[in-house]
Amino acid sequence: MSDATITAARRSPLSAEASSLGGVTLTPGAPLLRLILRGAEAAEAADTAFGADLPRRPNRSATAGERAALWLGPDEWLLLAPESDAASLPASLASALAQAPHALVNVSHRQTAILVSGSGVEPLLNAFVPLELTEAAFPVGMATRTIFEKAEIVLWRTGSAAFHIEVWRSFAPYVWELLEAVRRENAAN
Amino acid sequence: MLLIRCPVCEMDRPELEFRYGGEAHIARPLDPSKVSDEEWADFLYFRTNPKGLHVERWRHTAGCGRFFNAVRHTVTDRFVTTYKSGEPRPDLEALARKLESAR
Amino acid sequence: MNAPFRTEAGGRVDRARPLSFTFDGKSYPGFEGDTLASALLANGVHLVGRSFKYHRPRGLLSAGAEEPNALVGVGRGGRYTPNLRATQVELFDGLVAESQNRWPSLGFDVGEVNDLAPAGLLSAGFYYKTFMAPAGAWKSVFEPIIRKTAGLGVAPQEPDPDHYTHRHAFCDVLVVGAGAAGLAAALAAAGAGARVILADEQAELGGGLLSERGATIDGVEASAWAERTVAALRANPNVTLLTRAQCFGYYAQNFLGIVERLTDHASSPHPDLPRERMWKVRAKQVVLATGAIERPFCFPDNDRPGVMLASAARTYVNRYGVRPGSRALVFTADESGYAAALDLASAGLAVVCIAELRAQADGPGARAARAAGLAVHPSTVVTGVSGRLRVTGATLGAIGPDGRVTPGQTVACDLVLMAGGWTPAVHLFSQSRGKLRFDEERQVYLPGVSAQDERSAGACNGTFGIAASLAEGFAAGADAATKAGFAATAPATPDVKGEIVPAGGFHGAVPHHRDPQKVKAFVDFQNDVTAKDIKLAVREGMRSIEHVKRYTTNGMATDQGKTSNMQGLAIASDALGKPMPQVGLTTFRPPYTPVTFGAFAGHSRGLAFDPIRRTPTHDWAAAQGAVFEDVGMWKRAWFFPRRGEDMHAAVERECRQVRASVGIFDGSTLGKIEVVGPDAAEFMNRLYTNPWSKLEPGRCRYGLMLNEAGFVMDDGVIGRLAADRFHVTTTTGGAPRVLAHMEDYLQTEFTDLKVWLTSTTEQWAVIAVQGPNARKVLEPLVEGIDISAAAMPHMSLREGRICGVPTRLFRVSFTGELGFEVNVPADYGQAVWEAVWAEGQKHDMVAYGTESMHVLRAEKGYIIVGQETDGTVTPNDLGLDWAIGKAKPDFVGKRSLTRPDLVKADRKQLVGLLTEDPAVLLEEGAQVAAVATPVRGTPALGHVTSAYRSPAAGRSIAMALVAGGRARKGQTLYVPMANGAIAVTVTDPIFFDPKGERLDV
Amino acid sequence: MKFSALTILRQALAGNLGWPEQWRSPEPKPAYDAVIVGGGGHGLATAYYMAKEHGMRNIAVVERGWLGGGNTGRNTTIIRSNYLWEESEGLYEHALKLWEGLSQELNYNVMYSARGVMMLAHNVHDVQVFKRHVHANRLQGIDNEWLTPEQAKAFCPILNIEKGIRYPIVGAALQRRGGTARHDAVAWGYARGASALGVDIIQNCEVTGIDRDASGAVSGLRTTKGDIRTRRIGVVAAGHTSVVMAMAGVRMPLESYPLQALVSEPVKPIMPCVVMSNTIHAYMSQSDKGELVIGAGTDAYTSYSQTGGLHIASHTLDAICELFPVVRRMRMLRNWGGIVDVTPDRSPIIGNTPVPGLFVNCGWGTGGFKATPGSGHVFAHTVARGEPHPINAAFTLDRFRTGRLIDEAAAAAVAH
Repeated sequence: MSDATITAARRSPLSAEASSLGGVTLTPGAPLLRLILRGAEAAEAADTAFGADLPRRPNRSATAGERAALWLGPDEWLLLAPESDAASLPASLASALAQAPHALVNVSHRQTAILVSGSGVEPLLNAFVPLELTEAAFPVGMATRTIFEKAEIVLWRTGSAAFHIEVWRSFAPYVWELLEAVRRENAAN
Repeated sequence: MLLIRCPVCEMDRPELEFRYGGEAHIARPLDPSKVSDEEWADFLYFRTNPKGLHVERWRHTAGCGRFFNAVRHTVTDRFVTTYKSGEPRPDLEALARKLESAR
Repeated sequence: MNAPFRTEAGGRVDRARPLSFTFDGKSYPGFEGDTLASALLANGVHLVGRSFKYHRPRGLLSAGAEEPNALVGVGRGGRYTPNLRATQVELFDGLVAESQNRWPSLGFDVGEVNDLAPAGLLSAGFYYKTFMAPAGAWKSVFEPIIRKTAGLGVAPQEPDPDHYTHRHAFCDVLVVGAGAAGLAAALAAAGAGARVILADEQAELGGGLLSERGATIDGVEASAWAERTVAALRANPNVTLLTRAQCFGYYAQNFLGIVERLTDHASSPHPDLPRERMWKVRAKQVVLATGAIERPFCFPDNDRPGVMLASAARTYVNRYGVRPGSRALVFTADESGYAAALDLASAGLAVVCIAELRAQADGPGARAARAAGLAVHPSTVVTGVSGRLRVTGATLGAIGPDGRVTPGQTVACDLVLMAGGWTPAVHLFSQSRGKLRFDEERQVYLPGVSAQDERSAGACNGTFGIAASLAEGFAAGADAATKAGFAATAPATPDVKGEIVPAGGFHGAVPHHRDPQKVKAFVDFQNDVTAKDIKLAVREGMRSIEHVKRYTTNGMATDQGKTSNMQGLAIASDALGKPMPQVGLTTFRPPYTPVTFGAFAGHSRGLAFDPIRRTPTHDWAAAQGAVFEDVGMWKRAWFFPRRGEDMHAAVERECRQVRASVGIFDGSTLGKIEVVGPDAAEFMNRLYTNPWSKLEPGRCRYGLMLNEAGFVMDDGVIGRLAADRFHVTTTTGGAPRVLAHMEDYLQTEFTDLKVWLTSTTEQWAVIAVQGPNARKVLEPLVEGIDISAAAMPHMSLREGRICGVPTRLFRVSFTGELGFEVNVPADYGQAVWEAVWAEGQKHDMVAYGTESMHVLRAEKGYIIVGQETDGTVTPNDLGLDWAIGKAKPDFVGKRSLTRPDLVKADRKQLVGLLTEDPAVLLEEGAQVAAVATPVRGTPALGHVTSAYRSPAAGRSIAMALVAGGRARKGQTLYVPMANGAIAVTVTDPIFFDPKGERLDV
Repeated sequence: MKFSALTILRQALAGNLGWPEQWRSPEPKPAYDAVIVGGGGHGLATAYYMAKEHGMRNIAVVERGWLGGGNTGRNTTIIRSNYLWEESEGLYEHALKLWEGLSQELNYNVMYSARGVMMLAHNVHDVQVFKRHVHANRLQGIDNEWLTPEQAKAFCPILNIEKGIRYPIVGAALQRRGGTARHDAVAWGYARGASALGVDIIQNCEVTGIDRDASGAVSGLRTTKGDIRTRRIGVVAAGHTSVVMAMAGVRMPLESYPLQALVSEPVKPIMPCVVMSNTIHAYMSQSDKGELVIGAGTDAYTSYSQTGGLHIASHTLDAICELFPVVRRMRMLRNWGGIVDVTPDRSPIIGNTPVPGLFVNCGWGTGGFKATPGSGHVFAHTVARGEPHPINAAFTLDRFRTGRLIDEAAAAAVAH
C-alpha cells in the first residue's frame, strides 16, 4: 500500500516527547515501514530485494543504510525501512519473492518504536526486561522478542548505550510510562 | 524462575518468555475418524505425568515463537535437554543413566 | 541529653550526629548508626514488647534478624509498618516507634492474665479440644475472641504512599553475607576478574567483624580490616555492593531474590526513590556466607527482659557503644560466651560470674576469662531469674555427676547472657534444595550435597572463627570464580591474632531442680512455646517434627524459628528417645526474613497493574462522553450517554438510530490474524469447521473454531484477500488464545503446510458503519471501490482507499442491517473515523457502544462466544450445524463431536425465550425450569444466556440454552426467581427480520 | 478420652501428663479388608466413614510421609459449595453440610468458620458468570447472594471499590456459609476418630507396588514397611495419584501442578471473610492467628517440586495489593507450594477403575480441601460397597471417553 497520497492526519500511539533525565534519553520513534517476512525459502531472494542480508543467525540484525532486518525466528524477520520506502518496497519485495513460498505482511501501524539511550540504559531496562543486557551478553546488533514486565516487546541494541524497542501500539504508553518511572527513580539514586 | 535453553535461539532464556505446552510426542491420529472413543480420549486427556523425567513441549512465545521439546526432571525442575520440534524423542533411560552417573 | 547507658567512646555510631526518636510517645536521644534496639538500650529501655499468647513482658533477645521479641510498629499513617524488629530498624531523626500487642500500656498489659491462668491450661493444642459446644458458638462467640487476642501488630490503616521497584541482575559470583567469609569470597572472586554481587542485610558491610573487639587481622582491628576490604571492593568496577539487602529466597537454577531497603533509614528521602528494590539475580555461582545464629538456653523464665544472647550483648557494646546493663551474669556452653564476658568487662560492666554449663571450663575462653579476673563456675546452670519487667537477679544450680541439679546461689544482676552455641544459618542452602547433613559432633545441620552451583563458607558451613572463615571464604570465592570461567587462586589468609573461636554448644532444655509444672521455659519466645508444650505434643502422638511444629506452633512465628527450631527438635528428640536426624527437620521456606508485599508487586500497581489497551479512536469516544467497559486489557466504549440518560436510555436511542438510519461503532479490538501462504486455505479447512477452499477472493464467510474436544472456542468473519491470503477476525478476548492455538497446530501437527500467521489486530483500526444509510455515508469517502449492492454484496471484501487512506473494506453485519467495516492503518484511525462521523451527520449518525452492539446482534439471534457459549457448547447446540463443512474429512474438534455425550438428544440447545409480560426482562444467568417451583435437587433445564430490552421487537427478548430446547418450541417454561417464577415461551432465537431482508440491500 | 473444657482443666491441674496419643501408630498387619493409600484429609476421612458407617474395622491407611503433610496441610483452607453444575453442587454441598457439624462429629475442634466467601466481579462478563452461579445455587438450595460494590465493602471493609482503578469491583457473589477451617485439625481429627474405631494408621509407609491376581483384580500392595494383602485399595494420593495408579497399570487423565500459597506476618483482625478474584488471580483470608493467607492459581508447568517461582508470588501479591491497598506494607512471612492433581475438566474423579478392587479419588485440583468430609464420605461408600454413592456417580473416569465433562473452569472462560 502506498501512503504517498494520504491526506488524513496521522496520529502516533505515543503522545510523549523526547527528553533526557539522569543520563537516559527516551525518544518516541518516528513512523517506519514495517514488514513481517515469513518463510525461510524466501530469505535469499529477500536479501537482494531488501538490500541487506537477512540475518540467519538467531537474535541478530542486519542493517543497510536506513533499512534493518531483525531476526525474530528461524523463518521470521522484521524488516524496518524509512516511511518513504512505503510506496515501493512492499511491491518490489513481493515481486522478488513471487517464486518462493512466503508471507509478507505490512505491520507498520501495528507497533511503534521507543528509543532508549544513555549511560544508565541497562539498569533502566533491567527493571522490566529479564535478559542480561551487558554488551558481552547482548551485543550491539542483537535483537529479540522478549518480555517487558507485562508487555511483549522486540528489543534491539543499536549502539553501545542505545536500544530500539518495538512494541505493539496499545502497549506503548504502558512501556513508556514504566520507563519514565524508573528513569526518575534511578536519577534520584 | 527457570532458565530454559531454547534450541532455536541457541540461548538460555528466562521462563517468563516461554509457555508450557504439555506432554510432548502425543501425535494427533492421522485419521481421527478411524479411532475408537477410548483411543480418542487417550489422545485428548491421558498423560504420563511422571515423577521424574518428563518429555514436554514448550513454546518460546516471547522469543523466536517456536515450539520445541524438552526433557525436564519434574522433581528438581532441572532441564536435561531441549531439542527442536520434529527431532526424535530422546532415550529417557539413557538420559537417566547419564544423570545418575553425573551425580 | 545523654543516654545513660552509652559508653564514653567507641562503637561505630556517629557521635557527631545526634538524633531524636520516640518510643511509645516518649522522646529519646540516639546517634546516627544506631538501631532502634541499640538506642533503646542506650537509654536503659529493656521492656519493648509483649508475647503472643501469655502477653509476657519481653525485651531484646538479639541484635539481628533472628529477634523474636522486640517487634515494634514504626511510622505514621500510610507509612505505619507493624512487626518490625527493633534490632533491624535503623535510627533516623524523628523516627516514631511503638510497642505492640498490649493494652492499655506496655508496662501494664491486661492480656497478661493469660500468664496467670492455671499452668498448662493454655498448653499446646488446647483449642482443638474445646470451644465445640454449643454448636455454632465457635463462630459467634469463641472465634471472635480468639481472633482479637491473636495477631501482633496492627495493619496499616491507609494505603501505602511509597513505591517499589525491581531489577533483574546477572553476575558470575553472588556472595550472600558480608562477614569475614563473605568479604573474603568477594575479594577472591573479584580479584580473578569475575563480576561479583555482594549483598548483606545490614547497613554496613562487615558482619561479625564489626562486633569484634579483641581480634586483629594483619595487625589492624577486625573492623578496620573490614573497612579496608570494603573500600577495595567498592573501587572494583566489577563489584556491586548491596547494603541493607536481604537475600530472602534461593530459587531454581541459581536464581535468587534480594530485597534492598532504600529509604526506611532516612528521615526525608528523595520522593522519587522507591522504598525497596527487589533484585532478581541470576548468578553463575553462589557463595553463601550467611553466618550462624546463637542459641539461647531453655531455662525457666528465660524470656525476661534483660535475658539476652551473649553475642548480642557483644554487638551492643562493641559496635554500638551501648552497655546493655550494669551487672551481667554470663551463662555459657560455648567459648564465645567468654568473649562476650571479656568485652563487657572491658566496657566497664560488672561481670558477676560466668556460669559454664559444661563440666570442663578450661578452654581458651575460660583461660582468658580467669586471666582477666572473672569468676568461672563449671557445671553450673541458671535455673531461673527474678524480676518481671526486667531481670533483677538469677538463681544458679550445680549439675552433679548424676546430672541432677542442686540449687545454688542467687546472684543480683540486671543482665543475663546466654551463649548456648551456634546454629549455622543453612536456610538459603536448604532452599536451594541442597541436602543437609547432621554433624554428630556438634549436633547441628550443615550444608551437605549441593543441588545447585553454590558453596557455603564460614559459620553457615560450620566453620567458626575469623581466621578459618577468611580462609574458607577465600577458597570459596576462588572456587566460584574458577567454576564461572576465571583463573582464580585463593589469596593467602591474613594473620589473625587474639580471637576466641566459638566452640561447644548445648541443645535442649537446661536441667533444673524446680517443679516443671510451675515454671515456663521458653523455646519459641514469640509464640510462647515452652519445653512442656513440645513434650505434650510428643505425648499426644505427634511423632513427626512437622506435627510437633504445627501442634505447638514452634518456629511458626515471624522469626520462623531462627532461635527455636533446633531447640524444639532437640527437646522432641529427647522426648521421643530418638536421635535428632531421625525425628526430621522442618523445611526451610522462603523468605529468610519477611518481605514487603509491595516489594514483590513492584511497579505493577494502580493503572500500571496491567497495561491498559486503548483503541486508536479511544480519545474521540472519551471526548464524546463514552462510558467504557473492560474487555480483557482493552477499554471498549460501552455506551454514549447524553445528558440525563442512563445506560438503558442511551442504548435504546443508539439501537433505534442504527436501525432507523446509521450508527458508527469501534471494532478495533477484534482480533485479526493474517493467514498467508500457498496452503492457507487448507490450513483454514483444518482449523475452522467451515469449508474454505471454494471461497473466492473478495468474499467473506463466518468461521467457527472448535477446540479438539469439540466445543466452540471462537468465531469471526473471515475474508479471503487472495488465493493465498486470508484476513481472519476473532473475538476480542480470544485473539491471543486463537493465535496460540493456530500456531500450536501449525508448528506441531500440520507441519506439512506452507502457511504463516501474523497478528494484525493492532495494524488496523476498524470502523463499523451499520444501518440502512451506511452506504450513503461511505460512498462519498471511498475511492476506487464500487460499494453498490450489485458490485459489493453482503459478505464481501474490497481493497481501496477511504479519505486517501488505504483500506480493507468489509461488507459485513453484526446488526442485521446493511453494514460495512472499514479497516484502515491504525495511525489513521481517528482521522478516518472523524471523516466518517462528519459525513454521517448528514444522516443523523449515532455512535454506539458494545452494549447496543449486543442488543442489535441478539435481536438477530447472533451468538457471542463466551456469552452463549461456556466451553461446553457444540455447534449443534447453537444451531450452527450449517457452519460445519460436512464433506471435510477432518478439522480440529470434528472427531469429538461424535462422542456419545455430544450427540445426545437432550443436550442444551440455544433457543429464544419470550416472557409472558413483554415488559419483564429476564436476568442473564437465571435458570430455566419445567415448573414454576422446582423441587430442590431437580437439575435445571438450562439458563438464560442473554436478555435485553429490544427496541426493534418492542419487548424484552432472551436467549437461553435449554435441554432439548429445539423440540420445546412453543412450550411454556419457567424462570424461577427469588420473588417468584417468570413464565416464558420457547421460541426461535431470532427476534427481528427473520428472513434477513434488511441485510441484502 | 473425650475432649472438653472440663478434661482440659482436669489435665492441666495434673500437669497435662494424662493425655493419651490422639491416634495409634501400629506396624502394618499382613492383611486388611481394605487399604487406603494416602493419609491426607480425604484418605483419613474415607477410613473414618468406612469404619463408622460401613462397619469396616480391619482397614488401614498408609501414608508415605506424615498425616496431612500433602495438600491438607498446605492449602489456604477455603470452604464453599457455590459451584455451577448440579453434580458439583451436590458434592460440595454434601461436604459443606458435613463441615457444619464436623467438630462435634469428631469431638475435635476443626474451627470451621462460616465467615463468608466473596467472589469479586470486575467486568460485565464476570457479572454474567457469577449471577448464573447465584441463580443455579438458589435453585439447589445453596446460599449464594449478589452484592453491590458497596455491600461488598461493607462485608469486607479493606476492599478497594474505587471506580477508577485498573480492575474496578462491579459486584460480588457471597456465600455466607462458606469460610475456612483449621487444616491440620481436620487430618488429626479424622485420624483420631478413625483410630478409635480400629483403623490402623501407618505413617512413613510408602507404597512401592500394587499386586494383581490372575484375573487382574487387586490382591495386595507392597510398601516400604512390607507387603500387605488386601482385595480393596482406595487410592487418595492427590498429586501423586498418577504415580501410584501406574503401579497398577492404570493411566490417568491427570497432570500435577505446583500451587503456591503464602502468609503474611500476623496482625490484628482486618479481614473478616474470604475474598476471591478469578479475574486478577488472587484470594485472601485471615487466619485466627492473624496471618493473611493468600493463594493464586497453579504454576504454569507440571511439577512435583514443592517450590514455585518468585514471579508467581509477585503476580499474586500485585493483585492482592490492588484489591486491598492497605496491605501493601505488610510482609510475606512464608511461601510454600503443594502439588495438585488436575483433570481436564477441573472436577475430581471418584469411583471405580478398570482394575477390580482398585478405587480412586483424585483430581481435586485446587479445590480439594473444601470437599474433604464429603469426598471421604462418598468414597467410603464407593470402596465399601464397590459402587459409587449417588452423589459421586457422575464423577467417573469414563466421562473422559463419553465427553460428559463437568467443566467448572470452562464455564468461567472469558471471551467476547
